[in-house]
Amino acid sequence: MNRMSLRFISVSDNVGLARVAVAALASQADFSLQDIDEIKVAVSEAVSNAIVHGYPGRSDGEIQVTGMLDAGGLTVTVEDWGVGIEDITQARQPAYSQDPERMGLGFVFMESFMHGLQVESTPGQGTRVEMHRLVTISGELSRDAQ
Amino acid sequence: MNRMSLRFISVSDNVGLARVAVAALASQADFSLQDIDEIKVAVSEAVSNAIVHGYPGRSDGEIQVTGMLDAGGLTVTVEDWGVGIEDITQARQPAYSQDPERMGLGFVFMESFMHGLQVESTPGQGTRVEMHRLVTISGELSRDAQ
Amino acid sequence: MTIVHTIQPTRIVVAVNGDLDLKTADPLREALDALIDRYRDKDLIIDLADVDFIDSSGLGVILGRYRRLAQRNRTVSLAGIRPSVRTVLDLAGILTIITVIDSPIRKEAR
Amino acid sequence: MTIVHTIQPTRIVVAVNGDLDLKTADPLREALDALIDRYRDKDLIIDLADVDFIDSSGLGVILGRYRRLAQRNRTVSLAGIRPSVRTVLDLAGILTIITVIDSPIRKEAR
Ligand SMILES: Nc1ncnc2c1ncn2[C@@H]1O[C@H](COP(=O)(O)OP(=O)(O)O)[C@@H](O)[C@H]1O
Ligand SMILES: Nc1ncnc2c1ncn2[C@@H]1O[C@H](COP(=O)(O)OP(=O)(O)O)[C@@H](O)[C@H]1O
Repeated sequence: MNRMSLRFISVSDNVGLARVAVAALASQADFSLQDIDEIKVAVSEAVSNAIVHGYPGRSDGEIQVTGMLDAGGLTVTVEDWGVGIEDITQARQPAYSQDPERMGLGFVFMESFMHGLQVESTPGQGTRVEMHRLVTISGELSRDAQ
Repeated sequence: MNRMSLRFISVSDNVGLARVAVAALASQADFSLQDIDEIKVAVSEAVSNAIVHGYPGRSDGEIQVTGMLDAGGLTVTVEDWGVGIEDITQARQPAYSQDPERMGLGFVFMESFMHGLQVESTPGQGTRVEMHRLVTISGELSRDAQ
Repeated sequence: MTIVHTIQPTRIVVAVNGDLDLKTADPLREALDALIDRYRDKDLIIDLADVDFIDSSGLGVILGRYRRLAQRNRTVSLAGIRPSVRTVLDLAGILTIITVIDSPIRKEAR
Repeated sequence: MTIVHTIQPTRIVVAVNGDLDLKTADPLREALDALIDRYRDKDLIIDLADVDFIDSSGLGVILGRYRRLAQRNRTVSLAGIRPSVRTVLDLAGILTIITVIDSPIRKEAR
């Protein structure tokens, strides 16, 4: 019932910006604080990947994050127009990373903290990650008096 | 040295979203917490106007907020493609409002809390507000250890 | 936003928690008007200790309640104003017409 | 992010404040490595009581320091872990290899 789209450049400052914007959108639905913490981790991983892997050594790459809330929950997409991924299946393996400094846990976290993850990528053209998170209503229907 | 662009629909939930996103961007520069509080008020006024006046009775209007940080400070634009303003000079008068329920202080707050406000509008086509806030460095150069 | 009210012998104390903006203006206005209409001889105190943000939409609700009550010789006071909120109230000149209670309202309420 | 360190007889206690993510990974790594290299016989304790958010970039820094120190028979422990951070550390299996100190580190430090 609400949607937003956020565009920014590939600098690490913007990981926090993306987290905060998606969290503000998510807080309009019946997510618990823990749900929102977990959504923030997934967003942070996807945006960090776009910056680090999508645009290596570049700070002018465009990144777009969208969020959509409906009765089914929250859908987040993170898209870049960077180098793309050759082998998506391999990239999604736990502990696989092309960068020895990194842990290879980004996709694992996205999968664990969200309910459904799709990755599309074309080498040389870019990468698009779509993640969904269901609202699971526990206890009372509305959390506040609004 | 950084920029972002946020698009969302004309529902009142998104006023808070826009505030939070611009505040996250502003916090990357040397603004004090009070500066950021004031920037948030200006953003809130401009976005509320786009929702209430730009798209009266509509919840599907598109609104775009951009933020740009550079050495001169922060520039924020808020744009809608709604009804537009017939007489901008009149609209900017303190206490002028077309809506008896409102205070007519939106533009006054934007002017007071920012350093420079430009309003462009074409009836039937929409409105664009651009606001600037200078960074005024007081005391130490950097606030944290980052 | 959440609203908690306490009815005292001469006044209605309403503690607000959250941001006062376009989103919360309507529910706040309705909640305050319902209380004002129900307790017809009491003054209104709005406790803003848990309000971090207010803009002209939120101010409009406060000023509107002030006007409604003033017509009936009742008053509105504000308590617990934080610095970020004070800046906005100051600029709007509201503090010259609405009384501000500086002591913590919850203790005073005893 | 801010970092405050205290040197104790057998350990370096580093209190971190802020989000541990891609932005803060490099400065945090550099700060910790400088301390590790300077105090060559001490263990490292990272106090996360003021850390609300961590993702795999932040975890990478912690795990990297663990590996560096383990090679030299020195240890890394974590203190003050909040629930939001614990979820992430748990999922990564870090709590099975790195010691967690549950008591408040600032008191214990005396
Ligand atoms: N947006 C992207 N653009 C290009 N490559 C990517 C992108 N996202 C992920 N990858 C590839 O997938 C690998 C695994 O990603 P991930 O699980 O997040 O681990 P890490 O970020 O720690 O390397 C990366 O090392 C990289 O090769
Ligand atoms: N985005 C907009 N689209 C159309 N009209 C607008 C817009 N922004 C402002 N206006 C007009 O300018 C007037 C003054 O705006 P403002 O000072 O913010 O006061 P208020 O919002 O309280 O009416 C509004 O009443 C409206 O008529």
